[in-house]
Amino acid sequence: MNFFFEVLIGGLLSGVMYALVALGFVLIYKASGVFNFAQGAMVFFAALTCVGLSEKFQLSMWLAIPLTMLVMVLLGLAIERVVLRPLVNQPEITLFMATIGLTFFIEGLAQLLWGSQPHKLTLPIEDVPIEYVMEHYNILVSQFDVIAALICALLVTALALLFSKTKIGRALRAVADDHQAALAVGIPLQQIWAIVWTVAGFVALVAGLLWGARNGVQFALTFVALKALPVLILGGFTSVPGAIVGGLIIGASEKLAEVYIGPLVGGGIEGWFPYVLALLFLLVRPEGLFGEKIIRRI
Amino acid sequence: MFYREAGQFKTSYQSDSQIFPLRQDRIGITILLLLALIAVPWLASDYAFSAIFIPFLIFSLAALGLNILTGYAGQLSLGTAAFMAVGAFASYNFMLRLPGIPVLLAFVLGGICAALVGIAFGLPSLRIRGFYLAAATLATQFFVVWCLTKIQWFTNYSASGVITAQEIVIAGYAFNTPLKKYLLTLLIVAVLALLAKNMVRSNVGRSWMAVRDMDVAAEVIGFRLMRTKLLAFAVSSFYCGIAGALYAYAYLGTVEPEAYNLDLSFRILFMIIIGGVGSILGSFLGAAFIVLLPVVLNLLAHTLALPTHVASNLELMVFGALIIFFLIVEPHGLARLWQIAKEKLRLWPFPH
Amino acid sequence: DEQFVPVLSYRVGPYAAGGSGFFGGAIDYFNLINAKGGLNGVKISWEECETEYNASRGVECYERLKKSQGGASLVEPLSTGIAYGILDRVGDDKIPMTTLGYGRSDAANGKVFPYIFPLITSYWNQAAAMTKYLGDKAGGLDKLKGKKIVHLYHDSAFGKEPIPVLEAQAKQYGFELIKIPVAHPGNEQQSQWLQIRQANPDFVILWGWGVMNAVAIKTAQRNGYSREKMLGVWWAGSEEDAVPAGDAAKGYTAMTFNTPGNYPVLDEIRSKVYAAGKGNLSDKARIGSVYHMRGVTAAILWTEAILKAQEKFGKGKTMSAEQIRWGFENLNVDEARQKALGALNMFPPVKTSCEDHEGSGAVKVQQWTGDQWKAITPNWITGDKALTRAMLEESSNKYAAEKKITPACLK
Amino acid sequence: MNHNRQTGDVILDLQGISLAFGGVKALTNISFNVREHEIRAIIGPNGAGKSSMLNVINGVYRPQQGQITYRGQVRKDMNTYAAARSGIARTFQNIALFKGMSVLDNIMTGRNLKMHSNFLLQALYWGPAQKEEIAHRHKVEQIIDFLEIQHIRKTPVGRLSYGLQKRVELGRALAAEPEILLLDEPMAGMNVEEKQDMSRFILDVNDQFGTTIVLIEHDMGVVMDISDRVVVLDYGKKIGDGTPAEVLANQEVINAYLGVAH
Amino acid sequence: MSISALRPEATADNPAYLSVNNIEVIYDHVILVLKGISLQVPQGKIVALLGANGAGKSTTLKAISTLLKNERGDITKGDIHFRGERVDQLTPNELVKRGLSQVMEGRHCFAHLSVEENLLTGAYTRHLSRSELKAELDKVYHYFPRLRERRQSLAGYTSGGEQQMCAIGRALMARPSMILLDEPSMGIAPQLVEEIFEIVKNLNQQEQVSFLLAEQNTNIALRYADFGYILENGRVVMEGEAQDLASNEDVKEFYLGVSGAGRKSFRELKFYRRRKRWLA
Ligand SMILES: Nc1ncnc2c1ncn2[C@@H]1O[C@H](COP(=O)(O)OP(=O)(O)OP(=O)(O)O)[C@@H](O)[C@H]1O
Ligand SMILES: Nc1ncnc2c1ncn2[C@@H]1O[C@H](COP(=O)(O)OP(=O)(O)OP(=O)(O)O)[C@@H](O)[C@H]1O
Ligand SMILES: [Mg+2]
Ligand SMILES: [Mg+2]
Repeated sequence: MNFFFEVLIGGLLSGVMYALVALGFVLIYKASGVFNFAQGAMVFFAALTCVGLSEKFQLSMWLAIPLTMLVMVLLGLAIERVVLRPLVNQPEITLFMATIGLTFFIEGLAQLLWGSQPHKLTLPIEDVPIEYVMEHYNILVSQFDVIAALICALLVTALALLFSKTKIGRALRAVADDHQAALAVGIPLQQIWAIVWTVAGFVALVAGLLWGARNGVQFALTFVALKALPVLILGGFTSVPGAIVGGLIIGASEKLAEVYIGPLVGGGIEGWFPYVLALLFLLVRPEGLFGEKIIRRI
Repeated sequence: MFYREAGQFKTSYQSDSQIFPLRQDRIGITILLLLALIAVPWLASDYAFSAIFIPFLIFSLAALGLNILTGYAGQLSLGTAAFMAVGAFASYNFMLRLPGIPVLLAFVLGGICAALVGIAFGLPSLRIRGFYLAAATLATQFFVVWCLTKIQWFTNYSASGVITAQEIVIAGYAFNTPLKKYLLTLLIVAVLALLAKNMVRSNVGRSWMAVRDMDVAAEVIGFRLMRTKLLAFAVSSFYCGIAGALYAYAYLGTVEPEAYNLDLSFRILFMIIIGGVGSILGSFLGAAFIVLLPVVLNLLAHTLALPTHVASNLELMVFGALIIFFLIVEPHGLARLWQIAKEKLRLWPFPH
Repeated sequence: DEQFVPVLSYRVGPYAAGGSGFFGGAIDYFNLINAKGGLNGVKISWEECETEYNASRGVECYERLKKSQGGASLVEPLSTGIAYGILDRVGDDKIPMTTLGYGRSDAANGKVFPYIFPLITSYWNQAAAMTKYLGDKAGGLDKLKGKKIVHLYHDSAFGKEPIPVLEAQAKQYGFELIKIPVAHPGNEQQSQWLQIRQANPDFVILWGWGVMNAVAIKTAQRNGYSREKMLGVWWAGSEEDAVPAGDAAKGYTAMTFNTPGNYPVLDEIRSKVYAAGKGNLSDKARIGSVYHMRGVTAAILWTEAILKAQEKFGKGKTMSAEQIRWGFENLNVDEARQKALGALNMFPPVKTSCEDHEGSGAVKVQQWTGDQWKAITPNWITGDKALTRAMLEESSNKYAAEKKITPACLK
Repeated sequence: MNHNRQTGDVILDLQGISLAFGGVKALTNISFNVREHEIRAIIGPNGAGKSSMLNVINGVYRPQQGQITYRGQVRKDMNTYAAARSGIARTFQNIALFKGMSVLDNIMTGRNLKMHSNFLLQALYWGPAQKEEIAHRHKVEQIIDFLEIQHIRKTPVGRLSYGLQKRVELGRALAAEPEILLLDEPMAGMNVEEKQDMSRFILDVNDQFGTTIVLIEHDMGVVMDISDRVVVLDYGKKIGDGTPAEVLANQEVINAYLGVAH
Repeated sequence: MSISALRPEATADNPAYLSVNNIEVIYDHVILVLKGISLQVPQGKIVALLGANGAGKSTTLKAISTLLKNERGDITKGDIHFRGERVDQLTPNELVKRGLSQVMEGRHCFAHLSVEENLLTGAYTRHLSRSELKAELDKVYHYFPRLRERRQSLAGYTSGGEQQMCAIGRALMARPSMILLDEPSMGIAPQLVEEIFEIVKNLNQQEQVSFLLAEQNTNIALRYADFGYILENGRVVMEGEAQDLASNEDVKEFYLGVSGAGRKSFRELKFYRRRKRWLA
């Protein structure tokens, strides 16, 4: 039974880490109806820039992080100016494709600037089991993951408030619905997008730092996006809380499945299990748990 | 004024519904086919066949398959490579387990297997749409590749998990040189492209497009969503399956399931988006673009004599930037660009 | 006169770090040879082509470069997918292909795969050597009885390749083999390591690739599993695998077919190549790193094959690929020769023949000290070669039957 | 009223239809019928439930209560496909054309139910498939002529102006040669001249093919002139039903809909 | 009387002045739609834009509000001035801030926002306090009581007419000094049409809002407008004071549906009208 809980808790905490990446997607999707494939690359770029800055110029992390944030702001502005602005009112798939182009660009840029070597990233949080829990319940809970979960919860709350309580939030949703109409009522699409991409950059930085500390800062950070996708579809592309809930569900069930079903079928099912789970789930709710209802009225 | 339709009156609907109603187009395509069949084999080198033309044709076919599903029927899919894998591994097993079976039949059977898998994974599309569906098709991608690595029967228990495609022999004639493989591929692709073109200009094609553009209205008009969508999945996967088989048989020779990974799916997706979503021609243009661009960039980078790691990363960046550039110039792809060029030519030298 | 070598490298993407190290090493060695006047006067020329570790692009690169500049002498794609993609082609084109430490293990049978050279060692021999090492560590192979060994592997053909060897040995020596796959790319392994913690094995074999390695080490730490008891494959034993894991990697052990350390040949590269501004690595500190040294090793074996061919077919002449193939098949880089090259003990002595395209099968174990690798087995170790030889025969003969090849040695 | 054709028996009968979306009652206990060959108008203020009514008739919405009798067959609700099969075609208030297809293709889709060759034959584009395609093309060209949209035949409909799109949509519905044609504000966004043409089309269809027409329209001139009977809805309830003259005189209708008497 | 003499001239003391000078619009690089359109809207006036389907009314409006770019349309010639400033290169947001907003054809409500949220987005460019916002909302609800009833529903689920009201209400929330209205009466019940035009008149008279409206309901448009332009095939073929237009024989015949013999029943027209147009 202990083992079960261990797996469950481990899964839930991993799920939070997935949710962190998924958040970036949600932000941009919500604000522009764009599925931002480049989110993974942004996570990588942010983490690498941060580490690169601190290694190359011998900066402390506390300096490197704000500097990186500055870089991410610039990146967000540039993306808005060069990529998104000319593509207003284009079909979703075109924008999606553009973000794939962006992915290549960012990946190339990151490695051009900082080289292709993996780096280590040490945050002042150690990745060890929490002793108290270990001793008293004999359940392994990683201290790092718990802190990550807290950070994530903080982000989610902030973003959820941003979306539901402010004028900007409403404007973002309007933009996602109809670019043309949003422009017609005077919503400054360019500013909005710049803001959103900057915030997404920030989320990417947070995700990059936490994932980077966990797995090392290397190209494979871009792959964490693959973990975020099932979370997204399960939680709904448009919902900030959905990302969290989806993350928890996916994280827990994927770990349980790997441990309890995996051995029966030869294992290694973590790659596809979350997708299949999310898919089955979608059959019941085609817009995910908390996604906006798909309106089809004629 | 080169491109004028003036003076070409259609006297019957039959002639108006030809594949290429304009004489210039008809002449153009004939010349192109003749070039491909006669001039290319004369002029091109083995390198061109085995590294450019063959993969170009195969990717075109896969892109065509995806275009049927995504471009025509509007179901965004990221599982193309999985269907290709099914086609390849099924063909391999048919050839292996039914000795003496004609190769082309094995390909077709492989394609049919892919179509069946396509139908199975297409079922969710009845409820799920858009990016939700796209993300869900990733399930296909990962699941199929996982199955092929896990179930050793598919790879005939080869220790390294790879299959080695059998030689292509048709009626005692072995297609064993790049040129012969090229010709075979060309023929298969040409025939399938023709069939696809026919499909999209008749009722099936219209049913796909109707479902793509507005499924509720399509239903009201009397298209059956389930049938239409599943047919699109089946046909598309069939095409991808054949492409996958050719990828193994006419191109790589020895393949592991991993060769049909997500990257490949994405490459095919780029092709149709760059080429033109919902355009047969676009599938070819897109494939050419994605096959040739890295080669050109690579050559360029080397003539510039940049340090290699800089060159490689720049290549990647330029590739990404070019994708964005083309989308901005023409979101509907190269095929649309070509069409606009034609329309301009029609007016030329007058501006409008 | 020049000897042309196509370089199918990858310097972008997830495996760029390894690619740039390996191919950087090879090119550094080429530059060194050329700086010293070439191979009996024959200079080496090369051209790079970016494959992105992608089979299709690799094939294009191969086809593009195989005929350029007088024809390719040999190829080495350092990618299983590309190696498979050009497996048939190199046979048709009669160009030897080396696959150092990857690819088909059974290609060591030169009668079936005359053009393929999995030089030094293959996965099967590695697996056998691992058992041998773990046995030694436990105090003898017989002490493995009742022990638990986890095989934590990349869930792909690569990770599954050693399973037949490990299973055979588990049966033979009576240890329990627990196989735990990790789905690609392996950036999350909590469930696997919880299982491992549960099983509490004596050793964990880490048969990983890419990001999976660093994550495994990290996750081992968080689950409180000793890194000393982890033994990685040589694709899980580079700086690129240990560094990102940070402090967690201290004490982690891995296989290698190079002995970490410094060698005269590396010094020469520093003094003759980098000093002249011709170094290929952008970061000089990486000279002598695992991948770099592996690249230098590869280049040494390639040039030795060319020299061997020159001995037979004419010194100071450009060799054809055919002739170089012969050179590969008759390699003999013994300790004396290594010493002459300034690479004594850098890699195991290699002696090939038609039956044995591998030429060695010996490996070492190294340990990460926190900032570098240190060899912890003084001598080269080999596992049960009789076992692997039998498997190799069986597998390659099956391939021959499928492809309708009559196994035979080429002249 | 000079009408060439006598209206016939009741072809479609709706009894006690109620439809609600969550709290919103779109339709409450509505009953009315449609006779063969007649032009039946539905009018009412915005949000009265007119479009919902059409959606119920052809099965897009399922009413919570009520029954539909179509040609003597009773059903609780329709489904869209069955409705299309049994000869009900329609146009939509918010244009629902297939945006990526040409005008010609759009109208051709209307004939889909009449095409029977299987998809393999279509892929080969050969024999019966080709013949069929061309035969239907003839029909469609007639409709195109009829609607005077020859010049835009090959234009993608996404590029057309609003009014032209409305016309294409009518063409698509006509192509199905329906028994009942449901038109949801077919003349919105047209000027008088165009409305005159459109009215003429509708009358001609009704005359020549005997098509029964159910029409929603806000232009009272048109409604009064061309319809045989009118139903008036308000807040989901039926407040009037009868000939145009009767409805026009109904005080409740004047209050709810017309405002000042016309 | 010469029509051009009637054309209102630009003067320095006429700031809210919109003038479109000889613009040419091409879609998709090849489809020439507007072939040199010029028109003026004086401050505080209502100007109607009339014309058959496909004449180019909506395109003209979109050109003015700079929404054209996003539909791959380009203004290749001519210029547009608003309050003496050239505006064809501005972003729509800047235009709205300067007081020009548009109600697009085909409603374009934000489907996933509730009706009230839709209205609130209309006030995006203004910085209003909560109570001011509420007052503005109430004003719109006062105009369109139906919207108040449906305020909580997602706009995507509301009826066609409700969406049209929502779109108009949304534009009003920006409190513009000039509104471009594209077919405001489309899909609106008759008595409400009158009301909408009354609202237009009210705003015009009380708050000096200028209007440029594309309208198919010529009758009512000319009744409320001060001035009218008639478009045909991308060209202005006729312009003049609204009353003059309304009494012009051709206009009567083609746009008002009354010929010499008075209004004809729709049923009585026996032929399609192979019309002879003013071909420019
Ligand atoms: N996005 C577009 N691409 C290409 N052509 C277009 C596009 N939008 C409109 N057109 C063409 O421009 C012309 C004018 O269209 P516009 O929408 O301005 O007409 P309109 O006067 O508003 O007509 P309606 O009364 O029907 O709304 C039409 O012929 C139409 O086909
Ligand atoms: N799918 C739906 N979900 C929720 N409410 C709906 C839905 N469909 C219609 N309604 C509501 O039902 C009522 C009737 O709508 P309907 O579209 O039938 O009106 P209508 O009479 O056609 O009005 P209009 O003349 O404005 O088009 C409206 O208040 C609308 O908001
Ligand atoms: Mg309605
Ligand atoms: Mg219009």
